[in-house]
Amino acid sequence: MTAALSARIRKQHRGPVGAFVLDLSVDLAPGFTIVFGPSGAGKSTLLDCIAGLERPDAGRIAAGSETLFDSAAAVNLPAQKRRIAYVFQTLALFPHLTVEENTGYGLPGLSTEERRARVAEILESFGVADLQSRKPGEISGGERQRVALARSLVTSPRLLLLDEPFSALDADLKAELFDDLRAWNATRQLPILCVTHSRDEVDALGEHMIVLDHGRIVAEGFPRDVLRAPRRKRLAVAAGFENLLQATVLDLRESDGVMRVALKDCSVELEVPLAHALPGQSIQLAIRAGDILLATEQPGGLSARNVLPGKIAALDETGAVVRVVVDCGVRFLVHITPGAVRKLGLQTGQPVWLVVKTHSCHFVAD
Amino acid sequence: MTAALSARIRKQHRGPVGAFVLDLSVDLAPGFTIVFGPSGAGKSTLLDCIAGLERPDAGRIAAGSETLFDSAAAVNLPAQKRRIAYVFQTLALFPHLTVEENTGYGLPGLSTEERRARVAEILESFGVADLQSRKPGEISGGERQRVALARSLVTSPRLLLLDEPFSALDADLKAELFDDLRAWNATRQLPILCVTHSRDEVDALGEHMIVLDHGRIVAEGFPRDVLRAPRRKRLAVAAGFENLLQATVLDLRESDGVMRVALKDCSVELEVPLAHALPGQSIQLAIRAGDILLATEQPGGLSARNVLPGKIAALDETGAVVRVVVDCGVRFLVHITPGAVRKLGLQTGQPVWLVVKTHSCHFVAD
Amino acid sequence: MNLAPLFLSLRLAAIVSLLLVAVSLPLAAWLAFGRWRGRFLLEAVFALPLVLPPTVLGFYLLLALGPRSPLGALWQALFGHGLAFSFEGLVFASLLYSLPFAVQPLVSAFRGVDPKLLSASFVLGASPLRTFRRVVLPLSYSGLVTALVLSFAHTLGEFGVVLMVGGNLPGVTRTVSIAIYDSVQAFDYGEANRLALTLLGISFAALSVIYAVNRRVWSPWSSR
Amino acid sequence: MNLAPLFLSLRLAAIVSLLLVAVSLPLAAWLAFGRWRGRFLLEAVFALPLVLPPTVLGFYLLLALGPRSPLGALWQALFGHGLAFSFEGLVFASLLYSLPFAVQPLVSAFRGVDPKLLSASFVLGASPLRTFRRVVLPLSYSGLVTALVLSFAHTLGEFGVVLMVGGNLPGVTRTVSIAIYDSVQAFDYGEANRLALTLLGISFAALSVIYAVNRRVWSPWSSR
Amino acid sequence: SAAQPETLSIAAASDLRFAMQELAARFEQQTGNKVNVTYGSSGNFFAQIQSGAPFDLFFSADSDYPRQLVAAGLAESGTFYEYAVGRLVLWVPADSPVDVVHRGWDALLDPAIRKIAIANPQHAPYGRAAVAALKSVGIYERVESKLVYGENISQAAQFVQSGNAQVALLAYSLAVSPTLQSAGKYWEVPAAAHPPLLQAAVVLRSSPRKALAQSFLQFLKSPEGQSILRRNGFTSPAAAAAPPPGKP
Ligand SMILES: Nc1ncnc2c1ncn2[C@@H]1O[C@H](COP(=O)(O)OP(=O)(O)OP(=O)(O)O)[C@@H](O)[C@H]1O
Ligand SMILES: Nc1ncnc2c1ncn2[C@@H]1O[C@H](COP(=O)(O)OP(=O)(O)OP(=O)(O)O)[C@@H](O)[C@H]1O
Ligand SMILES: [Mg+2]
Ligand SMILES: [Mg+2]
Repeated sequence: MTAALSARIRKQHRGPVGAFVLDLSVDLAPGFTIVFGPSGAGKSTLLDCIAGLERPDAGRIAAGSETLFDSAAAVNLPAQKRRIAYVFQTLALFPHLTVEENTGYGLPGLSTEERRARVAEILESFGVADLQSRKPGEISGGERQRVALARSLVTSPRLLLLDEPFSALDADLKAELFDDLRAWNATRQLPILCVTHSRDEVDALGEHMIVLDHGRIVAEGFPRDVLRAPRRKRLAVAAGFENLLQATVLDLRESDGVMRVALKDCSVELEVPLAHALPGQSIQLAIRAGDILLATEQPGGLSARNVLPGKIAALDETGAVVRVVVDCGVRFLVHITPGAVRKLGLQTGQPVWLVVKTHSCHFVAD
Repeated sequence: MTAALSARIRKQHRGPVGAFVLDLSVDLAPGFTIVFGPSGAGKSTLLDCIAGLERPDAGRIAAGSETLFDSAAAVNLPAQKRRIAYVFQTLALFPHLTVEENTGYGLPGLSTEERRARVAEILESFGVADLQSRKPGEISGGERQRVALARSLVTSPRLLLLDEPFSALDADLKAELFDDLRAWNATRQLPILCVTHSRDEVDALGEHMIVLDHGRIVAEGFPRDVLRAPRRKRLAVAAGFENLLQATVLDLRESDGVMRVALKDCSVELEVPLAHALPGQSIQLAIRAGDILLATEQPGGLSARNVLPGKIAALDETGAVVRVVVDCGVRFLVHITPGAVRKLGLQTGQPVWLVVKTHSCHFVAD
Repeated sequence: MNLAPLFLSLRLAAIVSLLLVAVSLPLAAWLAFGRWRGRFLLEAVFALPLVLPPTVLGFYLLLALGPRSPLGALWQALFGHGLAFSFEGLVFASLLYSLPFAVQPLVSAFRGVDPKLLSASFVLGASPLRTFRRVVLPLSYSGLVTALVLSFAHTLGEFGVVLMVGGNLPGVTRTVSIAIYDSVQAFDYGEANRLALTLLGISFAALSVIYAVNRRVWSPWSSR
Repeated sequence: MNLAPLFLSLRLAAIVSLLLVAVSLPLAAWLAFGRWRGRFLLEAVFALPLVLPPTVLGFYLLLALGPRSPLGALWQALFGHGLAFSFEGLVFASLLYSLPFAVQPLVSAFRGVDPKLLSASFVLGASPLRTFRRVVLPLSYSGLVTALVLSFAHTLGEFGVVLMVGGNLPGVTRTVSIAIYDSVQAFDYGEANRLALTLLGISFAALSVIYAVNRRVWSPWSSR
Repeated sequence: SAAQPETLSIAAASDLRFAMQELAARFEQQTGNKVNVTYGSSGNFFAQIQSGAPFDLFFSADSDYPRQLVAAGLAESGTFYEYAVGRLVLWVPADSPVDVVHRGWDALLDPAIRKIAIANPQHAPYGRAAVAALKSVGIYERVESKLVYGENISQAAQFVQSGNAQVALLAYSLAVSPTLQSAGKYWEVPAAAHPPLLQAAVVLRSSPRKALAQSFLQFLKSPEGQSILRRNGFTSPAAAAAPPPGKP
């Protein structure tokens, strides 16, 4: 099967200092693909190249069987012929047109009535129907974002590119729009490339995910697999693994699918998932602060294999999440709720036990 | 003590259809105040009024002992005299100036050397030092956001207004910037008004929080209290309380600080926190899907008082969070991890028990 | 006071400024967005008619439009009369002379349109032409007004070229500026003042209306 | 070929266009951003010099600058010679006549600046003046070039006003456009052509350089 | 004037251009002074002189303007001098098929003549004279629709030179000028056909060089000056004052 979108792209931005190079190859199936990656990774550049707004230095981009760009064959379909809907990070609503006119802009072929009906319908479903006669300068940031989405979706594209389309929306609206988008695409089965920084959005939308860093793809796959087993340190940090630990492999227990490792500079040992590693090899582990349990008495009879005694070194209660630093020889950051702090009567200096599930330990390559 | 910022504002936007009215009064202490609320609630309008970019129809705004605006006394200090730093939702970087020039724009009084030093320092701490000679058109969305932040912070304001300043940033960068901002304000003790839609940001930054809806303040206080006990249904949904339940008060146990309620249309009873309510009165409860535990065997010896037997009605594994619908007479939405699903071997139709802590139950007024 | 020259002038200025804008729109669009890297040279060429004294430009035009030039001969063959000393000739000459006033403001307005909006239009499937009509042009409204006003006023006031090419024929090529000039030369200051005041009054009224409308119209940018 | 008139003209055009831009900047800023609601009327007034035939405008100016007018008398008292028939008089008259070419493009460029950027500047503590210098002006660069080019070229080519107010005095007020005109009047087409070609060549070179630089300069908007 | 050489500033009607070049050159040679001549329309000079134009001498294309200047006290009354009478010619390019030299007025009615160029009769003396002449010979109505009007006689000549008009009514002084003489043929319009085009000069009261101006006028009146004028197509007023032949 030919991929719904296949792109091989090399594109260099020449800046006054150094150069940024996007260099990757992706094949996309219909449905959502999340593009994830730190700021400046090249996500918008990738979308610009696919949409035809930036011209790659080399490569080939094809939608189904149609070639959109091919540096070797000197093919370069102009943006307006690509039938790709693109919601820019900067939105780029037309300042002189009303919300209604903006939304109907991509529907020049229709009769006035039909256009109105389709525009009204989509504005309604995005909750901005009553703004239809306002100009973009007279609506709020989140409203602008919804209008930009509506303007793109109302056309009949063969591909949808969304550059952080929900960043200015509250949780509720987001959830609603996700559902709308899913329903919209259920019949269409378009490939949708969606850039986001938000874990929520990844969770809600992700069927497939590619992770960019420094212009290259550093991970690709199901969101939970990609995010749970980050392969790179920069990504691990970006995805919120607060605890990064150096360790040495002790022994492998292949039948259990686990291995034991010793943390560096202390006597702590952990049971972690099996990996392609040899005893004595140095590895790096990542553990999310929210995945660590904290107990005031030594817990027993648990399925969790890693129980580490330690002492509370610091307690930061300023936010809705309490950040506890526990010293077990190495320092761990643990996130717990204020209720737990109260109930357990936690205080600095108090001895505690940390419980870490085997599968909460992830490997990081750097 | 006079508040660091006190504002009484009435401001009407006259649109072609209907009118939006901002009408509120706030007093702010030094430190972070989160402005939360759905899209179109009036958050940006509030900030515009404080900064002097919009002229309120009536009211009074004072910073410490200085009056910035007073409709009664016909005082209206122009924006450039207010010494308020404001990061716009649209950023508004100067397109013709480099990153360095943009950042130094608010420092005209300094010597070239000193300006350079201060600009370099803040750009460094925001991780955009190597972009200093680029124009805003040549950097990424997140980089632009950081430059806009740097440009505002480098001046010496008496008040900081931030309109979704982190929306285009990844988790790691955000966390870093939060720390930077906290450190920056540790010595200065300025009031900082920060608009956001993101629970992460609320958790990380919030010391105080006001919640806007339809131009009015609907809640105010510590973020966790405000978000945990939403007073309004719209807000409850916006803050992500997936389970909204009708219930009737059965009896009050004031000594324990709890009361028992019966859920409507079923035989389920819950122990919930005490409220100003009378037996027989109808109330509405909100429970977060992530706050509910799920067990495959009836759990015993727990501090949690509410254990409800039920059956799995649906299991949605498409995201990184598994959404389980459990029928206990009423249907509950429960969020659990894919690992838990695997480990517990969950399947539709399987009998399960839900564990709900008393303090996970919140009241909602509508 | 003989008002015929005034009406003639108004007709000429209206025709010329409208034609001028019609001609300048594609030209300015090409100068602003075209691909050829040397087009700034043409931009300079279009401004050149301005630097010649009008009468001299008129003289060269007279040669170019005369029966001995290919253009003049062709015109003569097609329409049976020469281009010189005709209203059409005036229109042609004024077009050429006032061209920079229409082209320049348009080019600079077109260049000011945010390219991101052009991208947005293309991505929505709009052709370059549609993009020009629906995005570039309305956002250049103020430049368009400047182009219209300058070319209209300049055509009204022009007299060197018009006199030379038109031959000052009453009812055909005697514009109000020539009429005022003639009155001044004949020391008929009364008539000159009356004509000048009428012209100024009408122009003032027209310009005020244009500017007032221009002011009302949406500002291209958000008000916030 | 006598080059003195050419140098005189270049000097005049340079002085006039620079002065004109200096005068027009505050004027255009006020027209674009001022508070008075009736300022569109003044905008119309500034365009009016255009609609009068240059010679007639020159004639009225002659009256206004002559020794019998208060302005002329004052000048005479201050500087010992009249304003009419002097280089200063030419400068003054050309300023007035070319004003619309400088004001109009500037106003329309200023109006095109995104008000959000003005807000950003104010919020960063910049005064209106600083905001004008650092934000409005650089973002109106293209309009500024248009203003300079149109007023420079128009002053070079202007001849009616200059002839009337200046009196065609060799070395003092005989500009190159008058010199070319004179040569044509004397049927000395060789001299006229030589002068005209030289003028066109110089103008073309100057304008090309201006436009080339204008092209290079950053576009006001992001390139993405 | 043994003192410093001075510069004489003269405002002269356009039709004097070629005569004045010779006159000025000779005068400069003889006296060692410099002469700056500005050519233009007499009407403009009249207006400019009223506004203080710094000329020493004014050579008008008619005698009214100098007379009015004298009356207004702007010119020295004693210096008023009618220096010449202008003559009209019918002028066609050398390659014209119309034999104007022999046919005279009749040539204007030739179908090959589609446009007749004259100076604007509203303010140009030669234009006024042209219309008067056409009327006096009774063909004005028949040619009126063919007339095109130049700002002055030079423009009228250019209308013809560019091929857009076929014949012009010009000043004799232009027709015999070095450039036009070889380029065209002409027929002299009888002096009686129109009121005499009396041209007068006057020294301006504001002139700081009245003596020098006077000496230029003296030079003009000298036989050498007179012969230069005649060679350039101007008759002397004395000759014109004699009753025209044919009139009783
Ligand atoms: N026109 C340009 N010239 C030079 N460098 C550029 C240009 N545009 C982008 N870059 C650089 O290329 C890199 C990738 O930019 P891009 O906008 O694709 O990042 P991104 O992944 O979308 O980031 P963000 O999440 O912050 O929007 C950045 O480091 C940016 O500074
Ligand atoms: N100039 C205007 N004219 C009319 N209505 C306006 C104008 N500006 C804003 N509004 C309306 O006022 C309301 C509040 O706008 P505001 O920008 O303050 O919302 P917000 O809380 O910042 O929303 P968001 O989170 O989406 O940015 C919105 O409904 C908006 O449509
Ligand atoms: Mg981006
Ligand atoms: Mg907002």
